[in-house]
Amino acid sequence: MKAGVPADTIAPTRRELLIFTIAGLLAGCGHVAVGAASPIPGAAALLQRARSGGALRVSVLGSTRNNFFTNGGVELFDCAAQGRIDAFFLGGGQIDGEGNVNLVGTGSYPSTEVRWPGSFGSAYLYFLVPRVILFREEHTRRVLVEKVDFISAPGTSEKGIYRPGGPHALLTNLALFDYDRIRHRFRLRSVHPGHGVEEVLDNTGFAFDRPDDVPQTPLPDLEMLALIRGRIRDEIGEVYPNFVETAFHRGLDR
Amino acid sequence: MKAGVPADTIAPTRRELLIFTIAGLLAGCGHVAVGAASPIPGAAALLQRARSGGALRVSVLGSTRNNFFTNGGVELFDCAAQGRIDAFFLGGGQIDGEGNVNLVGTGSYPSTEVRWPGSFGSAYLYFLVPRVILFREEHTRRVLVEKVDFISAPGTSEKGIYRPGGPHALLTNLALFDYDRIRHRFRLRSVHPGHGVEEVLDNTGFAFDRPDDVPQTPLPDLEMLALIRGRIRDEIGEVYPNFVETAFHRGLDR
Amino acid sequence: MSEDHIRGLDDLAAAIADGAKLAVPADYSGPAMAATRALIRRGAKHLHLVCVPVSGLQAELLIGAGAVDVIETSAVTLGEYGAAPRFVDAVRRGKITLKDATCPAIHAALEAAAKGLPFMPLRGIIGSDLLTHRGDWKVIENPFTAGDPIVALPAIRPDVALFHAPLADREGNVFIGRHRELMTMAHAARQSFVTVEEISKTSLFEDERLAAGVIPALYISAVVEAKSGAWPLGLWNAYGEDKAFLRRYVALAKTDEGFAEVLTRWPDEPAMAAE
Amino acid sequence: MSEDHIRGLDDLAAAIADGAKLAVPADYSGPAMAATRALIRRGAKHLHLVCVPVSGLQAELLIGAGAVDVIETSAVTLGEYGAAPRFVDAVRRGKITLKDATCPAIHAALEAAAKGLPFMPLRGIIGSDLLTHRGDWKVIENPFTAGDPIVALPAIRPDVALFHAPLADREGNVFIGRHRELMTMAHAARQSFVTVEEISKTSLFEDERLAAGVIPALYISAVVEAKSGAWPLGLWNAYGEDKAFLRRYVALAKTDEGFAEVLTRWPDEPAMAAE
Repeated sequence: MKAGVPADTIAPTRRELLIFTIAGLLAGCGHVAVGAASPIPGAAALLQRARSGGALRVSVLGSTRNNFFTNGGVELFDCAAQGRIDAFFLGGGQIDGEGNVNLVGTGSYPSTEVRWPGSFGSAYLYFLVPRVILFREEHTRRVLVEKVDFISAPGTSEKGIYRPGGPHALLTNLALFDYDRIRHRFRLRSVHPGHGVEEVLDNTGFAFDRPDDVPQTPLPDLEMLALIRGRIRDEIGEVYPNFVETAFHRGLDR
Repeated sequence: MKAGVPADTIAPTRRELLIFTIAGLLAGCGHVAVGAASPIPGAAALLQRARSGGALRVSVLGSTRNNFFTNGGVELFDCAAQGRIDAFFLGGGQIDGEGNVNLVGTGSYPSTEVRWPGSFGSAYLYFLVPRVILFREEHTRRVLVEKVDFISAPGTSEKGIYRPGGPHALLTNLALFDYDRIRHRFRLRSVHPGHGVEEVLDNTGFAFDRPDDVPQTPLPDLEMLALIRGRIRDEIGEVYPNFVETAFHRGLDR
Repeated sequence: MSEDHIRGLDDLAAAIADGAKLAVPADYSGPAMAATRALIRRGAKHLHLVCVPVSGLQAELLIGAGAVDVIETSAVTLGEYGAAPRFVDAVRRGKITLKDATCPAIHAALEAAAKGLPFMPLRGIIGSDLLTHRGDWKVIENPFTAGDPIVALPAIRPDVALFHAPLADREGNVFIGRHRELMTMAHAARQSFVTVEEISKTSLFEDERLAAGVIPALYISAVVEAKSGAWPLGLWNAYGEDKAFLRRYVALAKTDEGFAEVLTRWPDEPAMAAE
Repeated sequence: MSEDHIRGLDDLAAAIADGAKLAVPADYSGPAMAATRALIRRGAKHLHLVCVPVSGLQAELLIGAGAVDVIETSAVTLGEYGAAPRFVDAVRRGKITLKDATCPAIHAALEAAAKGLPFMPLRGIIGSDLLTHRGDWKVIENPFTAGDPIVALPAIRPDVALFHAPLADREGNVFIGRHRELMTMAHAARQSFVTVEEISKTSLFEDERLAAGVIPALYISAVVEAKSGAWPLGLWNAYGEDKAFLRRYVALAKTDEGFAEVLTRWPDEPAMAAE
């Protein structure tokens, strides 16, 4: 199936669109790191590497072929602090309108009603990586809240706090937002094909800015689709074999 | 020559006595580290290892066979701070009666009249290694001064300064001193065979304590001499091939 | 190796005292699962678990078995198998004291201990609720720039570091390759207990290429051979995780009864997986 | 590798700007002597030399050639060949600014830079005259224990780290084995220039045993092949120092004239040694 389906006959899957959209957010980066359990960002970084002709360096945690760190678990963090990582990805059980991220749980800490795994490196990397892309497929008022219950990592910092990094964009199944670091707010950039601004408003718990006319999120062209379904599928399949079975176009059995 | 000379017919060389004496100062240690350009302390540590039946661990910088550090140049210092090094050796262009060590130079810093290499790790290891043995072959008023011109590493610290380590003994070509950490003074323990207390007094620039009867520094017995001239000569020869040509008994061509 | 009397997993589990501050690696970086089962068998209690910098099944099992009082971690998750049910349950019921952290903070606090330092500064964190709840973390001024606050983390000195590795030699030198956080753990901890797939008859220092990835015996208290010692988790470059077991575990461990069944039926050998 | 235009030693020397803060390893840990000769040939000036943590012939030559304004080091010595005559002379005449340090302080300050930290605490030092003369070192209070002063060292971030290693690959990955201080240098410095004995046609990451001792290309700006690139010094596990040359050097360099002769006669290839 991998290379047999002519790309020009088949529309992109939802995840192929996400991969393509994230890749666009990485334009101009020199080095992108991808954390654990991040198949879509990983595929996107590998796509952008392919588009850059190899100029973009990609470090995929968990990969053998695309992980060149040799100083243990601390190297990702040291590397970021040295200014050698241009982009990273964070998710969030909750994300609020100021870009605060909650990876810990809902309700009153420590005996949270819902407990998520924990903050991982967010409380550090969000400060140090220039372009942090918030990525969460689920776009609901449960996830995109007015105010997070627990700040794993704050979206903004007071003056005087060392913070070369921070949120750059937020991507969900419905839409793409830019983050405005002056106004500390998200601004809707585009809505994905098949969805509308009203749907985004209905499902977002925080207020955000938007232009009068909200564009549609651009779709990958045929060349990109072929690249995603061929080489990128192979490359990310090394780390996420189960993911590539479902995320990419599979022809008639889709 | 290595094993051919019967040990029982030949008196120890000066350096063999020093090796034997230092080994005695290492009794009870679990791990001894030996820095660069330290053949006599290195031989002594290896001798004590042999005497301990291998219970003493020895790390000789510059050695391939007896250096198991794998974390680069910082490991010696980290290891000391962890409390995993029981004894270390320091020399000194000047050493004074309080145990201060000068490895920088004489006269007014920075344009010192005589400039020595520099302080190396002394300003750190002297604080952290419990048993620091000061070792300098030359015993003159030029070296053993009342007050050093530059303190590379202080012999004592004020209360409240973190200092699990410090001077333990001072060994020269003439004599062995213990260091009294309460009184911050050296105390003559023994004078080497062939030398006397007056000679020590004449050649020492600082005041020190001494018992009414000063013993002679014990000589290695026949078994020890054989060990030094055999196995230890081989082991230290890995790192210091030139040294073993001159330091050990060489028979008639001595 | 200082603890020559430790010959098997039960000796090793006995040498980890109740109440010990126990450092363990992430599930993907050499978890000593066979030793963990031995710890549970001996009924270990009151452990202060330090996860470097996160954990999964290992923390989950120890928590479920009631062996953990305090957990210091940046996350507990079973990854693609989902949330760690006994961890989540223990949090909800307030059965364990949480010291929620962020990955580089745990690395930094261990490095402080490895350097014999009382603390390590670290960027970031300020404004995170982690800081609000970590009474042991402080904000200090950068001594070199006025008006530049920075977090100071107290050193974490584990009583014991426990992990599994592919290879050791008879002197106690342990190969960890690029998994350098295991070296930091061993430098930081008072004692390190290691299980390995294989014990080499020749010194790991004989091959200089190998030597770069070796923790010297100086830092290792005991090595015990344990074939498949990371099972049901995987070991880098050796074997993968036992997917069937893990799926089954997650389903069973949703209830107290189900977890009790896991503990009861879990044999010393990886036989449950073969059912 | 970011600097693809660097193909030879002279390109490399040209890329190290006058006034650069230049980090070099100890003479026994991979000194890039061929590159150092190229630096002297191009008439480099005003260097701020950071010796990690000491230096010998490399600092000596650069100082003698008038390339160094400032030297930060824990020692300069030619070891068993004696004192470094040009260094000693420059100190006596006040021709260089000394930043005398102690070995772990240089390691710690580089580690601070490698971690993006403004400073690193370090035990010891208090009461040493080093501290008296290092206006850039401060004594702070341990934030966790009252009345416990500790030294804070500002980060050293070199503009360039320069060293010689046995092996690299074509992507710029460099094998340094157990010489881990070279990795810290590369992490800390803005750019790292490396000369090597040999460039492998296959990736150093293909052999997981080798990978543990590799600095990834991410940190390396340029690699230049230079056979016997550490001559007249030695390279670990490869070749020893040129004893005859070094004895002769020490004798010659006692005078300005003798040192000028060394510089004039020193060829690009190690031919002087063969005389």
